[in-house]
Amino acid sequence: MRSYILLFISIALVNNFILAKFLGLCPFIGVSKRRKQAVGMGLAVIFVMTMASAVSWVVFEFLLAPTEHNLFYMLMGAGRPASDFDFTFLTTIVFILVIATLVQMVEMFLMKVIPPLYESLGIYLPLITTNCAVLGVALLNVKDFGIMNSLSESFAKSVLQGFGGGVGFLIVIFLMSGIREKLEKYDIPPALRGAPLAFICAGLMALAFMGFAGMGQ
Amino acid sequence: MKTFKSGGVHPPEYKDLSKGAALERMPAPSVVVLPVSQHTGAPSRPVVGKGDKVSKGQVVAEANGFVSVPVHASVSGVVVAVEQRPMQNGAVCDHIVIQSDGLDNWAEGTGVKREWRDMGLEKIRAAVRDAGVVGLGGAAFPTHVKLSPPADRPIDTLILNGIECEPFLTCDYRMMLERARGIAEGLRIMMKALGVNRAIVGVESNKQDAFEKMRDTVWADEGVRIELLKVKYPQGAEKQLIEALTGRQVPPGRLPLDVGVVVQNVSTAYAVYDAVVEARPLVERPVTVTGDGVARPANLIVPIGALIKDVLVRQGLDPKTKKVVLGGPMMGIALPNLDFPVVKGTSGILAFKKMPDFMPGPCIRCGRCIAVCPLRGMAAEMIKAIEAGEVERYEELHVLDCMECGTCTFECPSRRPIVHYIKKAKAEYAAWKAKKK
Amino acid sequence: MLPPVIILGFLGLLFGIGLYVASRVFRVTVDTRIERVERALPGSNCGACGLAGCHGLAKAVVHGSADVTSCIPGGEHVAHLVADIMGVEAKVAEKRVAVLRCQGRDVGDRFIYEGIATCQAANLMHKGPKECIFGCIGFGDCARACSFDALHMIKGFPEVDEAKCVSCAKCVAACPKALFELIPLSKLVHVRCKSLESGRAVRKICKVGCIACKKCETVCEFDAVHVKDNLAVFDYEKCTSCGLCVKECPTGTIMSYRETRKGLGLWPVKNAVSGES
Amino acid sequence: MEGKEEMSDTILENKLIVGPAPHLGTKDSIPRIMWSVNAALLPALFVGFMNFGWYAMLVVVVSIAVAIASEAAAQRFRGVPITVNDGSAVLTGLLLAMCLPPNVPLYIPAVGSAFAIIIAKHAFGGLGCNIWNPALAGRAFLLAAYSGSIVMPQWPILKQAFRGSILGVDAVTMATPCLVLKDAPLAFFGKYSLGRLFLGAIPGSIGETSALALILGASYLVVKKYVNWRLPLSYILTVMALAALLPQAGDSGGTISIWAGTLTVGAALARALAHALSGGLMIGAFFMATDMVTSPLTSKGQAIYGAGCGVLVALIRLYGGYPEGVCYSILIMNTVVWLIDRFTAPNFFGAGRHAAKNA
Repeated sequence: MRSYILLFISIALVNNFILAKFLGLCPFIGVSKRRKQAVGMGLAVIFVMTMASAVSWVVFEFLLAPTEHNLFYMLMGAGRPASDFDFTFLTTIVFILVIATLVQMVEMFLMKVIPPLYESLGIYLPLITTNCAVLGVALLNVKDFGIMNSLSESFAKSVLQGFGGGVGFLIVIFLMSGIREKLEKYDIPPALRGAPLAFICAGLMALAFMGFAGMGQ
Repeated sequence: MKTFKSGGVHPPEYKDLSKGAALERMPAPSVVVLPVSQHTGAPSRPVVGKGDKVSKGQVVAEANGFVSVPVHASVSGVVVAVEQRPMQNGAVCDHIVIQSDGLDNWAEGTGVKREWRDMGLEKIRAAVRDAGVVGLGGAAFPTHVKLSPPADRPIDTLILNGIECEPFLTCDYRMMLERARGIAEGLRIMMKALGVNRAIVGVESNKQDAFEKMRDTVWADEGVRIELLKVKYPQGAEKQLIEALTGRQVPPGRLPLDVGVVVQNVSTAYAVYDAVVEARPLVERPVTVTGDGVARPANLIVPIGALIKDVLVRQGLDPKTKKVVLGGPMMGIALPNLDFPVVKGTSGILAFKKMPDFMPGPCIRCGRCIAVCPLRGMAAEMIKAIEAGEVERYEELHVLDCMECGTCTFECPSRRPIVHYIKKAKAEYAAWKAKKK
Repeated sequence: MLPPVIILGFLGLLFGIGLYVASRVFRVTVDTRIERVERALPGSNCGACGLAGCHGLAKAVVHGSADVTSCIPGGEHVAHLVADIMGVEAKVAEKRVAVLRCQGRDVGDRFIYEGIATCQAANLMHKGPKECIFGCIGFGDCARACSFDALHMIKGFPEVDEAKCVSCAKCVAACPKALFELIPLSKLVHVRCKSLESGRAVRKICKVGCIACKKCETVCEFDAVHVKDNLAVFDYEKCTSCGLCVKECPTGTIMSYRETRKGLGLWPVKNAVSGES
Repeated sequence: MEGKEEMSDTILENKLIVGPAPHLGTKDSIPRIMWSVNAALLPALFVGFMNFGWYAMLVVVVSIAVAIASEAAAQRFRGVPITVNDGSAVLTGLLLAMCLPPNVPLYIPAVGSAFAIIIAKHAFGGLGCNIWNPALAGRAFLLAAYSGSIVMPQWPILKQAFRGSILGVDAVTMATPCLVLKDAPLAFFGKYSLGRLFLGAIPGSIGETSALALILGASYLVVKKYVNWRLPLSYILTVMALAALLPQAGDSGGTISIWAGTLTVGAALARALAHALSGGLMIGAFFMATDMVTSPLTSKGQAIYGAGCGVLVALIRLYGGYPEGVCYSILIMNTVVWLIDRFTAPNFFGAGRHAAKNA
């Protein structure tokens, strides 16, 4: 149980997707102008990353990875060793397919069930589809917890990494939106208004969050 | 010693400039200009025209509506003109200009002594209203309205405000020293008019002799107690005084009578005594004339309507004066020229030669304006919202409940004109609200 | 070689069907015209139409609660675009332009002003530092309010760039002296003063102010100008921009915009009296 | 009314000044505040000179000079009046230099203070607009960019030329107290005594060594009300409390903590004091965290902010990757200041709890 908490803290704060891994920067800069939108975006990312981690783990474990419970090994692998059925070279393309479908579903679901959230987030959902954080978490899951002895542990850790990554995204985008709302009122040099200053803030925030480096090992 | 809980500043007092000068009656000036809206409430209607002869104390403009008081001639003479002119707060209204004939004879019916103890409640309130008595502390709210609270709001305490926390001003101090008896009599009259048996007199501890003088004149009355309060600006503000003396806090947007209290200034008490017992209308008031631009600082009893120019020239105005302020330095209004008259709400005329420079710098978020605000408002946040023009946030930030006492601007190390921003915001909000309806 | 093909093919098929089912289950009818109208609007969210930005106006137009021509900055061009999308005819009001009712560039000061350098704030201090309490204070609130770069402070005094002005009325709201008025472009002659002071008082403080000499009133053949409270006021219905009063006005308060507007090619108006355009 | 106009003009020589109330002002001003804080740093600077000799002072001078030059350049570029003499640039340069090792090559403070002034301050709009403390942003930037010469575990204290300074610091290379506390907490008191820690005869950055000098300077600021005592107090107390209570990995495996019985209460207190007096905590708590621009507005907010910084320092020092967590803890808390301000707004007069009592 303790290792799960440490994993959660380390993925949410220590190697945060935005500030340490520098993934998912375009929605981070694009959506962090208003606090309400930022929180909405953060929640959507948490939902998508968690779902993506779960689905991508299942697809990887049962279709791509050269393990006993690989579907093809079970069907056709009578005499041959499991390692013949190693389709991990397909991982990236399959994951993109999975995530795109997932986000499409989320967009339809939101439009139907929570129109106001869709109203404020409408254009950003396609942004999440191509969001490198979501694809990143899926690939990282595979790299860190791909092939482990106990299936349940690997699944739990992957989903937790997805969820933790989403929470980290929400924390940082929420803080950034508060700062950017405050900065709107200042006399910022014209050349830096808008995104340039957002990048400077992100840089300084990344410098600050370097303090968490090495924690939770 | 009691004081209000949060905030407050200690500006230098500068009171010793005019502290020693005894009350001195100023002779009737040659011209008197009487605006019709010298009080909070509906402006009164002029009843005299060009060329009419008026005697001192005669009604020249009658009250219109309940929250309004008549205006009386402060000199005898001939009405020279009734014309529209700008007031010191920028509003434009009718001004009655009277050329004095130097005789100073009172209108008949004034000055006949009356015994207030056998006058009924209504008679006292009518006498106060007909004499045109308003709050002399600066708000100039018609006193008879305060003395007749609505039935559903019981009043249990009358507070007499002898704080005078504004720097430079010493007229209330001299009134307490020299006219304590009249003030005490006025206090008893007001207690009767309000039907209240508990009164507290508040005096700041930098006026020790005035405190003793008042204590000796009122200790005999049962139900009246006198308190010495710490020297802290704005101790004399209504809400702060009520919190200091009774611990009750007047909610934002509400009046003292909502917490069962009425606050009156000491000079107002004397004016009530003058009106009810001496049957003399409010035609003169104590004014402190001081500042480094005045040769002979003094506490004058000035006829209402006398021009600022005449008063200042009489006390020796230095031509190098850079700024003339009506009222106290913390809340007073700077005048563009000297042709404004002394009105019922004028408690001080200040002439300054040396002025601190007011070049505003950036806000460095030091938080001092928040620490000193007696109403615990967030001045730094207010300015940010006002500069960004977010009118819808003004209500939530209580911009509209600010009493513009000036402590935040006084305390700001970066000289930012916070009160000016708030004044602008209030005007902006009124226009926005009107447009929204 | 076979399994990769199966994997991708199978997954593609599975997700395709899934998405189809989802799109059936989560069907929401959205009027696509709202987006198309919004794209046609200028998108500056100036609020001149009285609605919450261009998206608000698009929704109102589609729901019929706002007229197709209600986007003022968009003017004729946008009105036609929106009308086509909605399939209705666009009755476009005449283009209007902001006119500044003051020329008091070099009016002196009554006092030295120390406070916030905005017209709104200065106006609270005895109606502003200028000798003329009706005239322009010159701190540039209007120029800051204009989001179409049509108003600039030149040597401390506002200048309207009529080519760029889209009559969104932001300057009208920003000026505490209410010196801006939106007047149709076809009207070429305007009184550049708003002072109600007596002629004698105006002559002392401003060389280009209206001194209520009533010459314009007498010379006007169309009874279009009257002097009320010491100020010449135009009745734009009757005024034919003939310019007779411009020559009569001794202080040059009444100005003709014919040359400047012709120069900008904005509106070649035929002069009703002299016939030259 | 015209008749009277002329008369009143002859009385006054010049036009009257009209401005908004109030017409008085405190004698305080931004330059006065900034220069007071600069002055309050002098004792610590003097100890830095005693400890680390002339070279350290050269680092300080370079840092301040570049800070002033870049502020002037940035302000001319932005087209705003140049306000270099208000002391804020000097303060940033001084603070940055004081948290750098004494033997750092000169281009390091130059780059650091240029970054601090131009990026961390003027990119946001000049004095009063920056979210992060410029000096600390500069230090974090240097730490990230030139970690080789700054975070050297064994900070060489003295060049050969300055061997044997007055305070008896003579070891050429000696681990800083922070490092010992992190890697070998049990062996700490063998090397350093609390007395030396307090006086400042220890290796470390130029201005952070002597707790005594820093407290002296800070008390001057607290008296003049430029620093709210709640912030440093809650900061230091939180660090001491957590240092005493939280378990820490021992020198050779196992954990040191009161709960595990491997640490007596007395030793825990000593360790708490050691943590408080070592590293940059003193200069961080009194001068960096209390920077008015980047700290919360209300005193309640400042107490929370201080506690937050304290928690982060403890976490970083005990479990994190760096021996010294002060710089990062303040930068992280700067990010959250806007949130603290939002929740610590005081109740308006008569609108909060009191309203119920007498409404």
